[in-house]
Amino acid sequence: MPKLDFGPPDFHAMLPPVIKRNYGQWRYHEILKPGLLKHVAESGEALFTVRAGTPRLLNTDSVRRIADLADKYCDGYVRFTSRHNLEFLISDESRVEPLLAELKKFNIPVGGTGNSMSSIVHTQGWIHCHTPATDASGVVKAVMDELFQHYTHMDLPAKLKVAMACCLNMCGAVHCSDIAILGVHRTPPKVDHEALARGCEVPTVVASCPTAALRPNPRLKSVDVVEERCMYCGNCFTMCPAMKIMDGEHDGISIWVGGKVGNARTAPMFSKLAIPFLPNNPPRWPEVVDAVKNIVDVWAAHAIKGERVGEWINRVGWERFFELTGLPFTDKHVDDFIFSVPSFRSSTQFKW
Amino acid sequence: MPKLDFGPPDFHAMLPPVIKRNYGQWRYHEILKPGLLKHVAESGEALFTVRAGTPRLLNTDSVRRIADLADKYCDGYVRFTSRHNLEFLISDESRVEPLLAELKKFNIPVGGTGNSMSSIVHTQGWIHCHTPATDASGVVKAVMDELFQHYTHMDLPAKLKVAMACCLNMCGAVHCSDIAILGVHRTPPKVDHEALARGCEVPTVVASCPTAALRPNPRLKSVDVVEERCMYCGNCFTMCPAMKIMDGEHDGISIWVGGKVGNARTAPMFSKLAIPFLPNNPPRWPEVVDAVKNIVDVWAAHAIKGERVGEWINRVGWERFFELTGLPFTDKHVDDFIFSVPSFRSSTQFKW
Amino acid sequence: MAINKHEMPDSETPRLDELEKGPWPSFVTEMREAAGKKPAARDLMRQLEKSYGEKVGHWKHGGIVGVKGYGGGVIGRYSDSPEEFPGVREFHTLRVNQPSGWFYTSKALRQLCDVWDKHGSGLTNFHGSTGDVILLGAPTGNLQACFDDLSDIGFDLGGSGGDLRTPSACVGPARCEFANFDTLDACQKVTMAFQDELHRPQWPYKFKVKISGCPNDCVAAQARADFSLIGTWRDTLRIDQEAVKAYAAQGMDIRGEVCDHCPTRALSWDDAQKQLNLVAEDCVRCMHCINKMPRAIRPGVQKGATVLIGGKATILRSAFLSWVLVPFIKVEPPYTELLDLLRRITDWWADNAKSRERIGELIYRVGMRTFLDGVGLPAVPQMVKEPRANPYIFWRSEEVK
Amino acid sequence: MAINKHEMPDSETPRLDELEKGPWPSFVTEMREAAGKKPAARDLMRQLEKSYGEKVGHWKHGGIVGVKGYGGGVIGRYSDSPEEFPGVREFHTLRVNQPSGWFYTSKALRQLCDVWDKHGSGLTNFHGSTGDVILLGAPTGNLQACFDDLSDIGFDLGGSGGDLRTPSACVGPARCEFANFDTLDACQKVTMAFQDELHRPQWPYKFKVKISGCPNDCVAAQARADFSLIGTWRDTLRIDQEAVKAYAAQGMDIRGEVCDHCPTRALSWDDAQKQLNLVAEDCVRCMHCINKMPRAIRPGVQKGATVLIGGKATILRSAFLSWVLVPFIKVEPPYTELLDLLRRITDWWADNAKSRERIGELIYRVGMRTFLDGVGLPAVPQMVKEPRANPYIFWRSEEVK
Ligand code: SRM
Ligand code: SRM
Ligand code: SRM
Ligand code: SRM
Ligand code: SF4
Ligand code: SF4
Ligand code: SF4
Ligand code: SF4
Ligand code: SF4
Ligand code: SF4
Ligand code: SF4
Ligand code: SF4
Repeated sequence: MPKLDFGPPDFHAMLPPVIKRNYGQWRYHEILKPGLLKHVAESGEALFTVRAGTPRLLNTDSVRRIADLADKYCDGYVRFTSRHNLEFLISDESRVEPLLAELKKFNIPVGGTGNSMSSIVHTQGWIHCHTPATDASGVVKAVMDELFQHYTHMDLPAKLKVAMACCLNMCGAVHCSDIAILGVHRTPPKVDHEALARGCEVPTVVASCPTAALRPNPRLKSVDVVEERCMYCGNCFTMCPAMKIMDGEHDGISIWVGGKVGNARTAPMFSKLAIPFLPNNPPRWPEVVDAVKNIVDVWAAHAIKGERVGEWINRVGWERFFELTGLPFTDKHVDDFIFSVPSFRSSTQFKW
Repeated sequence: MPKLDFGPPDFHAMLPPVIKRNYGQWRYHEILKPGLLKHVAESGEALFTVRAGTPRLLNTDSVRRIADLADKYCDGYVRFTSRHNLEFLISDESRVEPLLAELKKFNIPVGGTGNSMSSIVHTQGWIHCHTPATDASGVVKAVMDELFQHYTHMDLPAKLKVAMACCLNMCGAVHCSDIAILGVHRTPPKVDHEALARGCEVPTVVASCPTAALRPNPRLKSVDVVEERCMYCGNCFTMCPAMKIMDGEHDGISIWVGGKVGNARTAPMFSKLAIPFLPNNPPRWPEVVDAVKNIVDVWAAHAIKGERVGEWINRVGWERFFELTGLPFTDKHVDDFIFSVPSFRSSTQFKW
Repeated sequence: MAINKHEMPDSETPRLDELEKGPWPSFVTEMREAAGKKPAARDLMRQLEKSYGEKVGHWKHGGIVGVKGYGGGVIGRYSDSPEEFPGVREFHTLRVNQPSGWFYTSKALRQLCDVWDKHGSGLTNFHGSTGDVILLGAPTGNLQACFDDLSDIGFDLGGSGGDLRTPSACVGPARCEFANFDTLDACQKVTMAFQDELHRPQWPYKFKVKISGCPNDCVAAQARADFSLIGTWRDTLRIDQEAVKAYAAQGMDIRGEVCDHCPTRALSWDDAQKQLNLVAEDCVRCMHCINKMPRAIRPGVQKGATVLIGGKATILRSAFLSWVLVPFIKVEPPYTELLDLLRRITDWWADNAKSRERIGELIYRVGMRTFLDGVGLPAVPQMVKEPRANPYIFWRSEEVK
Repeated sequence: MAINKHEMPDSETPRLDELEKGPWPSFVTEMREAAGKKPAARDLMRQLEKSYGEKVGHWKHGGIVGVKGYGGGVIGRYSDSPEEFPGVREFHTLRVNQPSGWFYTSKALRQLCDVWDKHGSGLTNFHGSTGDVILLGAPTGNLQACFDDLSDIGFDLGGSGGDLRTPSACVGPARCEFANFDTLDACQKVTMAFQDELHRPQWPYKFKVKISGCPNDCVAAQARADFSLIGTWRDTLRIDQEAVKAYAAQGMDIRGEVCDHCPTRALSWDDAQKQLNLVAEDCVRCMHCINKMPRAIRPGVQKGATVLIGGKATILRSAFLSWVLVPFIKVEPPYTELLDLLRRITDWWADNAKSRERIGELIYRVGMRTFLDGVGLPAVPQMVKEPRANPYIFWRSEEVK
């Protein structure tokens, strides 16, 4: 009989000695170069952090290799960041360059600090989920390959936070990212009436629809989809397997821009629709890669130093964003859900 | 048999010759003093406008007196403004001072231009409407008496647009005013079931309620009010006389601030709740008068030149507005209707 | 205005009398003067005095009255205490369509007074907040005769009920250098083109049109009109640098008062050259610099208007401010494009709205997408402050092969 | 990380192979290495290859699996083509609660690997986007044994279903000079205090807690947590004017890079004195000046946190960002105030929410008023960007005598 409810390991046991000594006593930091942070404590002691990229999906051998590196350079400690990067925590400056050399040997990229692009927070996709409109890891790999230099160089106007989620559930929390890549369905669910009658509760399924597109079908003990009210969110499928939503032909990807989470300078913002649909084109999703690259390039070319994507757009205006990126503005860009009205331009102030 | 559908008189016949001559050819204007505008045309010709206040409710003798003044000083022409002020249009500068003198004699105030307070746009109240929560003209008179000097002097940081409506229908369009005075009910309608069954359609009445506070009562062929869902808007009364909403004891006035309509500098804004309730205290509503005066005084003391009330508040923050005015912030100030969420502070940026 | 005589021993209206004091012109004084001639005005005062005591109104709910051939234009009103106040037993209001821009000859004003003294209470509002002349209080039996006489002097009724409400316009080219089109004429022509819709309620609810010559929006069109027409220009504003220098010479703090309030910082002040520099494509035509320096800065020359849609007050789903529908439209006689657009919009609304659903609320319910399809307009970025943040995107079946 | 060997003649996964090219570390390479040892990993690749061809997933809908004594922590997953891919017939995921701040000893990592090699596919996510260690793919029969072994090495499961989800925290005091409280300890203590709620779904839906040490919000708490705890300070930030001068001497454009981006213009630069001036009461603690000049500017000394409520992703009523609930709270051991508040909030939510209604959506439905009453907190202006604009104000019957 195992113990229950003992909780996660106490993090204190996982902290390297240099951190234990200076816990809560850090005084300032510097970014020495991309991927290399130096934190200095009140005590004068310094801590060097090397940030390195991973594919997030790791096999156990890889994890062991990380453990080896931690032993070799970091007194046996390592951490991961909130965006799934690795951080090697080094108390002895002389170990920094050897570690960087060894990471280079393993082709492990170092970067993601300061005004660079960090890794793409993402989700399961076809690897492990039941509702995706696209894969996650594959898209992320293709995009990271293309934007790689922005990970290893701090050559952008500000931090660039890209996220990816494979369906509207948005497990990657893409809704507040500088650039978000979001899998979308575009066809209403196909109801398997028999399976529904057998396995799901009609009222629960009906209630699951945000746009009231489901009507009970008492005859079949099932539900019907009012197709023109359905916006393919897949929430009914989450509630009931009989509402098949995946559609290999019509599923694909949408692109969102200008979100941010932190309160630095400006308040957090949601990402807004830039491109309603791009096709699923595995294995390398060239349309998606090009679209993301285009947006990054236009932002990098036009933003002033320190401006996140959304801050830049707010300054120049969305009219200008669509013009500069060459993206078409369509009626899909105009909100039509609950909070639509506050998003409308109730002003004559706009640019041509 | 009268003619039908002949429409309003052609305005061309109502324009003074100086305007006809320079129609569409105005070049610039100056405000010579409060209530006195000078417009100069491309032709070099000048037009002097004297703006004067009225109680809006005029008897025919008063209107005839205005016509007399128009004949005497303005070649027989006069206009009213979109805020119900009078405008005397004078082509001959030498007539300006005599007109001003005569207006003074009649105790007709001159002002409302530039950075002053104009007249209060308002509604019928107990004089002619069936749903008011307060009177309009009486409140307006009391407030204008108190703030009179701001009408006749351009002594404010910016224009001050005050409006008043006697119920939530908001006929005065108070929803976008620097300061809005709004009559409010605070008790649910009392249903006269018999009258309802006789005179109103149950589904129409039920549908009229914005917060779904009405349930059909099939037994009585009437409706019941779910009291905790009712916010006393009176819309059911508009649809059905059996839903009596007026309540002499509990009706009163709320105060709203910071709205604007024009696009000058900043986009139009709604007025926001400042004071949820002040009692009806006719004939001079001292609580309302004091409340409006307080807000005007605090704004005038703190705004920088050119800042409308809402622009000032946006700069200093609502936290500061409540602090400076000494008004209590309550849960009533927090929106709980359809568009509430976008009004919440989704940021750690605020003032103590 | 009415002449205030303060001596009235044993007044019937002690509370109202308080409102004859103070510097602002008194509506009570107006009523009192009328009361001397008209029992209706006197009973109105007496009933109002009662309201001031009890803090409730004393009018019954609505009541449909009107004149032959029209369905709107008169607001029915009956006292709930007709025995006590027989003069206001029936006290209906006529809404009289004002001339564009609220311009009058003294003759027209006197004619209106004569008609109203003959048939009504002698009390008016100049004007109602929609813009009509309000003739306040006549018995049912007088309405038709009153209208007949109005029609003789050339005044028609305005709107009420489910119809077009009386359009209104700012003073515009008649006296304002900022007007980008002829607001007064456009208002007149729209009113004439929709006479049937104005006079005969046939729509789901009210529909308001207001017309301002520039973004200052002096008729509050964006807040109060379903269809707001607001002047603008398509090219660059015009700066007269000599006049700028003159303002500077007079001691104006051009950087502080003008440039610092330019919402997009399109304007900057070169203190050395005493010159205003403009990044033309960043100007959002907010009027600020023009308002501050009318002698130096003017709108461009490609003039027209922006059409905004959906403005309204609170009932039912909150107040809406009109939002951009057509960024730029020419507004020139014979106004074909404007009238055509207005027709398409009201047709679509009339076809699709529920009872008592303003067009803004209908669009909110069905989405801009559906509305744009319905009226045949393209989506443009100017319509939104920002694109949608939620991923609930609809696709037309033909778009998804 | 996995070592990429590019020679595989007659590959079973030609499409996936394309994703072994390029500079970013490849998840395919990870899978391929594991596939050499684990049939499950190989079949995962083969099934994924099929998905890449057909552009659809090949997993069945959900499926409830778990370990004894717990209701959450395992996500059930079954292949829809078990004959074709028997290795992933059952391919369930364990969510393992990470240590606060994602710190590990190499020993702990190796122990996790050993357990997972024994029972599962050998594939992991470091980490899932909620923050757990994701052990990706084990058959039903292995789940209990796997958990038993995890428990032996001191790793417990995280949340799934209608329960508290695994809380997470930024690195905080462990390595960041901006931390206003001990994020890691607070996270640990919250997690321990809610073990029952974390492991046994008993709530209407998921509930997430995320903890950031300052407004930079490095765990994205405001976007992703129902309960977001974000460090702040109650007094004035501390400026070391000597250090400021040093930045200036290094050529930093302090006015342009720092002051011009201060959202309230609380900071100004005195170029003559080379001094930063602060209007303390205007500072909204946006971190910008501190971020730019960490050697010169620091948070104040009265440290604590702001509690924000309601953050969540899109489903059902749109994404919400957490909004201010308690402007300032002390966050110090034993965290009584914090834990108590969290308890009141989750209790109220559990009592009032519909099934699958996040707390933000419940508050949206019933109003902040009702929520504040329920949890016994006062309304404060910090809660809103602006007060209500609609006049639909509710009164308690006792307030209206
Ligand atoms: C390691 C990490 C915390 C952790 O517990 O894991 C972290 C660490 C630091 N963050 Fe962060 N942030 C981390 C995720 C975030 C996030 C969350 C996210 O990315 O999902 C945010 C909010 C993002 C957003 O706004 O959308 C975040 C917004 C910031 C900011 C404000 C950025 C801005 O908008 O200007 C700063 C301040 C700065 O960099 O000037 C900051 C500053 C820092 C500092 C400088 C704090 C310090 O003094 O040590 C650290 C190094 C920053 C760097 O990389 O340049 N950190 N930081 C996270 C690294 C993620 C990664 O691998 O890339
Ligand atoms: C006469 C009138 C138009 C009419 O057709 O009747 C009018 C006339 C002028 N307006 Fe206006 N406005 C008139 C109602 C409005 C309104 C509507 C309202 O008050 O309900 C607005 C929008 C109010 C709002 O934003 O809430 C309005 C916002 C402006 C503005 C922008 C004000 C600001 O926010 O700074 C200007 C520009 C300025 O004054 O610098 C302006 C400027 C002007 C100018 C200077 C235009 C001109 O060059 O002739 C006129 C004299 C202004 C003055 O009084 O100082 N007018 N003006 C209206 C007079 C109403 C009154 O009796 O007080
Ligand atoms: C007379 C007037 C007030 C005044 O003293 O000036 C007025 C008076 C009434 N309005 Fe109004 N409204 C008047 C301008 C407005 C305005 C302002 C405007 O038009 O610019 C508004 C706000 C703008 C708007 O339309 O949204 C306005 C919004 C309402 C509403 C709420 C409409 C909404 O969609 O939110 C109602 C309720 C209704 O229609 O049932 C309403 C209803 C009424 C009724 C008919 C009462 C009713 O429930 O049936 C009032 C008749 C009073 C009476 O006995 O004379 N009145 N009403 C205004 C018309 C005068 C005129 O024709 O010139
Ligand atoms: C594994 C993970 C994605 C990943 O690859 O990292 C994940 C995977 C799933 N999420 Fe998630 N969510 C994961 C983090 C998130 C996050 C991010 C976060 O927690 O910070 C969000 C957005 C934040 C939020 O909660 O609002 C998120 C929002 C959702 C939602 C929508 C919830 C909403 O209220 O909008 C659903 C739908 C549902 O619950 O029915 C969902 C449902 C799911 C389900 C259980 C699918 C379902 O419909 O039942 C996915 C199981 C996939 C699988 O087979 O493994 N997942 N999910 C993340 C959990 C890993 C971990 O424990 O560390
Ligand atoms: S985003 Fe959707 S498809 Fe992707 S892991 Fe989350 S629930 Fe599954
Ligand atoms: S996919 Fe979404 S919108 Fe369509 S029926 Fe299902 S729940 Fe409703
Ligand atoms: S605001 Fe209300 S009470 Fe006043 S006139 Fe309009 S409808 Fe009547
Ligand atoms: S007063 Fe308003 S909220 Fe109350 S029942 Fe009537 S319509 Fe509904
Ligand atoms: S809206 Fe513009 S054009 Fe019309 S009066 Fe006002 S300032 Fe002049
Ligand atoms: S009109 Fe407004 S936006 Fe344009 S330059 Fe002038 S101040 Fe700036
Ligand atoms: S949230 Fe603040 S305290 Fe935490 S790591 Fe980021 S910057 Fe440091
Ligand atoms: S923390 Fe932000 S708001 Fe405060 S002074 Fe610094 S930049 Fe300004």
